[in-house]
Amino acid sequence: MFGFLLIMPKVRHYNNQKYRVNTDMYNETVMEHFSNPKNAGEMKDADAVGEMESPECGDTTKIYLKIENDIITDIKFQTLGCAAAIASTSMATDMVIGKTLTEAWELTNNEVVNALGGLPEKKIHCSLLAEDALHAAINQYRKKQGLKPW
Amino acid sequence: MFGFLLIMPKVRHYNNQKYRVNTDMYNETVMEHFSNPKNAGEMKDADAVGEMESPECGDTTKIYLKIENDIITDIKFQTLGCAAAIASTSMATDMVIGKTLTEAWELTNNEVVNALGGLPEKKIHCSLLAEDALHAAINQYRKKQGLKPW
Amino acid sequence: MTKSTPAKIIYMDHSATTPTHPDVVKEMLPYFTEHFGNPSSLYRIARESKFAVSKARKQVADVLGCTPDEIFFTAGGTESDNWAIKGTAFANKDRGNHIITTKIEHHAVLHTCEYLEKEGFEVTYLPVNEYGIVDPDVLIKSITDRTILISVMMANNEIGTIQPIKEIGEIAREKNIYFHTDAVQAIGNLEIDVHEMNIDMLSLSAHKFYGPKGTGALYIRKGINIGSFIHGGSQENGHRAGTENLPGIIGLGYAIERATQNISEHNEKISSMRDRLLDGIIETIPDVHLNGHPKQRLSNNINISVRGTDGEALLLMLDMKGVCVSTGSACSSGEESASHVLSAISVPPALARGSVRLTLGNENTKEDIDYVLDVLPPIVSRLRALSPVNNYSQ
Amino acid sequence: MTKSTPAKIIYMDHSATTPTHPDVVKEMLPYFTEHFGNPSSLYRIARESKFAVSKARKQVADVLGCTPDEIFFTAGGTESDNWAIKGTAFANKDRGNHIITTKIEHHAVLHTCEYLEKEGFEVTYLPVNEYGIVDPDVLIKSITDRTILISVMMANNEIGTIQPIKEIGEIAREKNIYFHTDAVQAIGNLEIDVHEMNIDMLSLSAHKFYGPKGTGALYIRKGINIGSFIHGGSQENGHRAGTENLPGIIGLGYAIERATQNISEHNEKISSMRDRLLDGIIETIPDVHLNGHPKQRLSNNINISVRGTDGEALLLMLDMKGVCVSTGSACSSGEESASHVLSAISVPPALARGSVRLTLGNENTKEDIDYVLDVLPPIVSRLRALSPVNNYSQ
Ligand SMILES: Cc1ncc(COP(=O)(O)O)c(C=O)c1O
Ligand SMILES: Cc1ncc(COP(=O)(O)O)c(C=O)c1O
Repeated sequence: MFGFLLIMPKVRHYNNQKYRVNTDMYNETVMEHFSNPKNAGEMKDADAVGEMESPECGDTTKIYLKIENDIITDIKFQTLGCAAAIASTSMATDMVIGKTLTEAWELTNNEVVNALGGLPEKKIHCSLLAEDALHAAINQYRKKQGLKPW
Repeated sequence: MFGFLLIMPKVRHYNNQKYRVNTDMYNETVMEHFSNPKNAGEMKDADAVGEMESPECGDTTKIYLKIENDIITDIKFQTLGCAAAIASTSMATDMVIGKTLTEAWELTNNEVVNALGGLPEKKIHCSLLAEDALHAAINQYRKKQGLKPW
Repeated sequence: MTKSTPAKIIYMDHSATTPTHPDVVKEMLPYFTEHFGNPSSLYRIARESKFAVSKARKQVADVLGCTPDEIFFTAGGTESDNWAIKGTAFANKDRGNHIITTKIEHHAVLHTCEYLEKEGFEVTYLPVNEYGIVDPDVLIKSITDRTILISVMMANNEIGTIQPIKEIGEIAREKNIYFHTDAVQAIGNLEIDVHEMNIDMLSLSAHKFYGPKGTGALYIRKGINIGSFIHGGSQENGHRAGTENLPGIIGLGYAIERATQNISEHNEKISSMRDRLLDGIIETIPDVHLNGHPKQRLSNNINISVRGTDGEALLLMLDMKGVCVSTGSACSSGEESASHVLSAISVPPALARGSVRLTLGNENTKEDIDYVLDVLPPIVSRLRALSPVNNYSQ
Repeated sequence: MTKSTPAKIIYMDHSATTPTHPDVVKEMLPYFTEHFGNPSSLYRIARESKFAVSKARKQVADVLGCTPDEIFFTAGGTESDNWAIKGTAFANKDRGNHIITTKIEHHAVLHTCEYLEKEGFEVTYLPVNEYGIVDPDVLIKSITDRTILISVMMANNEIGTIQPIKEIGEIAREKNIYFHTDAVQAIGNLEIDVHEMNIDMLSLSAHKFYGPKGTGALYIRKGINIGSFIHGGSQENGHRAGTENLPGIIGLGYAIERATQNISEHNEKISSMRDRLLDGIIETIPDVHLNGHPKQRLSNNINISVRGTDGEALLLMLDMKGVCVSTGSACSSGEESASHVLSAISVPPALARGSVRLTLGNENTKEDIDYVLDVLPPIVSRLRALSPVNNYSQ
């Protein structure tokens, strides 16, 4: 009945970036990624792993990468966190699979939030976790390769 | 439906006297005296007339007496005032008709209020008007008779 | 006579309160039992509650010409007035301690201002002219550099007088002073645009426009420096705590939409009935005086003084005939002295005591008017015959 | 999964709000459209409103063991708390400026006290033990000769802990300090006698016991020195202005009578369901911790921390299965940090984040319990499988 409100996004300024902000709760894309997350689970033989805990709410995200020729060929994640944290990590992992590490590094939480169709304002910070964990994993890989971390 | 509340009186202390105080509005006796007042009207050939205006609310009551052998044989009143003022004057006039002047003088607004089955607390003062106007009329008569006013 | 109940009730006291319209009740009902979730909760049935509140907020915003996040729901007009006045007074006391209002405000404003006087604020109560209208020049003269708030009602609840709100708003804006208006009696009767009228805060109450009792709203223009009045949970965007009166808010939203759909048509219909009633009264009853402005008044309001009678006695006798009216404001009926509004427009006490207010509403018909014109004159005659003071012009 | 709506809603969040009982709605209905008169008006239809309000006032008084003129209707528990605390604080500031409350009060009390701190009052927030219980000895030690008010809730809304109110009341009485209790969660669950318990003020809210949202009451013992909170008309014997929420008050009166008729029977029924649910959860899910006191708690309350999960995630997954629960107090769901109540009873943050509250009500059945015991364990497993932090005991 009021579904139109659920998915009504607004563009707002947040940390000097433009985000789509949902005025109320989670939209259907977010709920879909939360209840059926893509790439969820552990990866025993990962080439790189990055883990990040949010100082703000204790959300924790771990990202596992399989990398061939600088390309992310497989990705998995685990998250202890709210729906926003789970959904944005699910979306982020889905967006970087098949991408080069350079491309993956450039993915911002901004783009993830927009791909999700927006998040409630006070949940935006939860989407930083995926970006940070991904960066940690990529840098771990670079270090393993003897490269300077980005 | 809630008629029982209308006529639920309480005995309270007021100006050092016991009055029946209705917690809410007027009871049915008051409404009956208000809508069909006894002894209402002017009396052209009165033996005595007393008029009183309440300083508190501007209510005005005029009482006309017909007196034979010190007995009130007829009485009329006129009141500009609220239902409490009209009803208590109606009741008071009805209570003194046929009485001697001494007996009539002794009628208190206390007795009038109780005879009415009580008045709302903030309307008690309206009942003083009848007593005062009656006293004024009796004293006018006494003066006419060359007696000292009471 | 006392015990007989009249065949029909003719309600002519719509400024005291209105019946909740059955359609409004119907909109509210599901929110008691079915969609009862606490809007602060996160599960779906509660989100439905939240969205329903958002919809109501938009309905109010659309009527006032503001954005939904400038509307805050309250428990009624009185709370809205308290919040607006105390909330800005305390929040801005470093800027000044002077408040300007009028002598004819509702007690929700007046008693709040009197309270603030005890707390160290200074309040100017502007006089009004014989029609109950504030003079903008007098307002300008009363402004000092300590003035932080002007509160002038849009339309008076007793005599229906409409104030030059736009002009007052302009003055306030020019002087950089907050402007609050109590529009409780205005909704559904006057077209309102808070921007055009330079209104910073506006109080309204659902039960005056066929919505439920116990629900109101306060419009607060974005950027106004105002404190919370009720502290607690983070409802109403953190500005007014307390679990939302969900059915009440739904009812308010629906009622305000309903009441403002055809304001001019409504006013035409109501004022033509009102005029017929007033003309009829004046023709048939000698020495009746209209209180308030003959034209610049709410379309549904008649306030008359009937010399040689008592307002309460008139009211009770009309009630026996099934006609509901009031004497002065419903709120002050517990008081003995003449209404502060009638005093402010200099109605002599002897005349003021015989005052009644008849305020028409949607349910009233031409037959109701005829009926009142039938029963009122004999009641007046009867009371006048009972009165020892017969100095009215026959 | 997101879009599919479960066949049935199993509502287990009765501490957030309750549905208004259909019988209560039925009692309220005539007061919207038929008996709609403003209780302050003088004609008969309004007097009926007034009498109905009197009846409701007596219904509340009878439950608390006080007289009707000690009951004042408000717009809810939050307003009652605000009024009691601000009203006595400001009125008694010549006697002292110290207020004692607890760390686990509802925000309606806590944020009001924080506001008063800004206004120059000093507030002691008493600690509680691991079960959430206030120690009367600690209370005694915190009393100074500047203490004017003690406010301790009767039962906590998050963890259901019941306070030793009678003992606290005795201490307050002995020291001649006003004692307010927020009994919003207690009505219908605990037997209350304000005299026996030495309570000077008590807040309650209709929507917590199957009455309507947006109506509450404050009991104020005769003789208490307290100011008005909402200024205006002379409603509520001049102490709380604003046109009465007539249907709401009728609903509150009827609902409180209904909810308190068989408290012990109600508690027996509800607690046996609650115990079966709690035992079932603890048996089937490893590393679940009960928050609050095992016995000294409301009969309908379960508050558990499920290690390795997130409360919001649990809540949303349960919601997809049609089960409504909350994480922390409904009021503070907008906040990110762990609930202040769980912090006060020293639940470690990592555990507190996986907390949910299930509060049962009259409509819940044994089948509901079975259903929740069916759906909850796989949800926990799923979330734990998704979590990178697997340090819980299997
Ligand atoms: C002009 C005005 N302001 C404020 C109020 C108070 O509103 P409420 O009765 O909703 O508290 C009223 C009505 O009583 C009113 O007429
Ligand atoms: C203990 C407690 N106090 C106060 C309140 C506030 O009551 P209301 O929601 O009626 O404003 C609540 C409920 O939200 C509560 O649980």
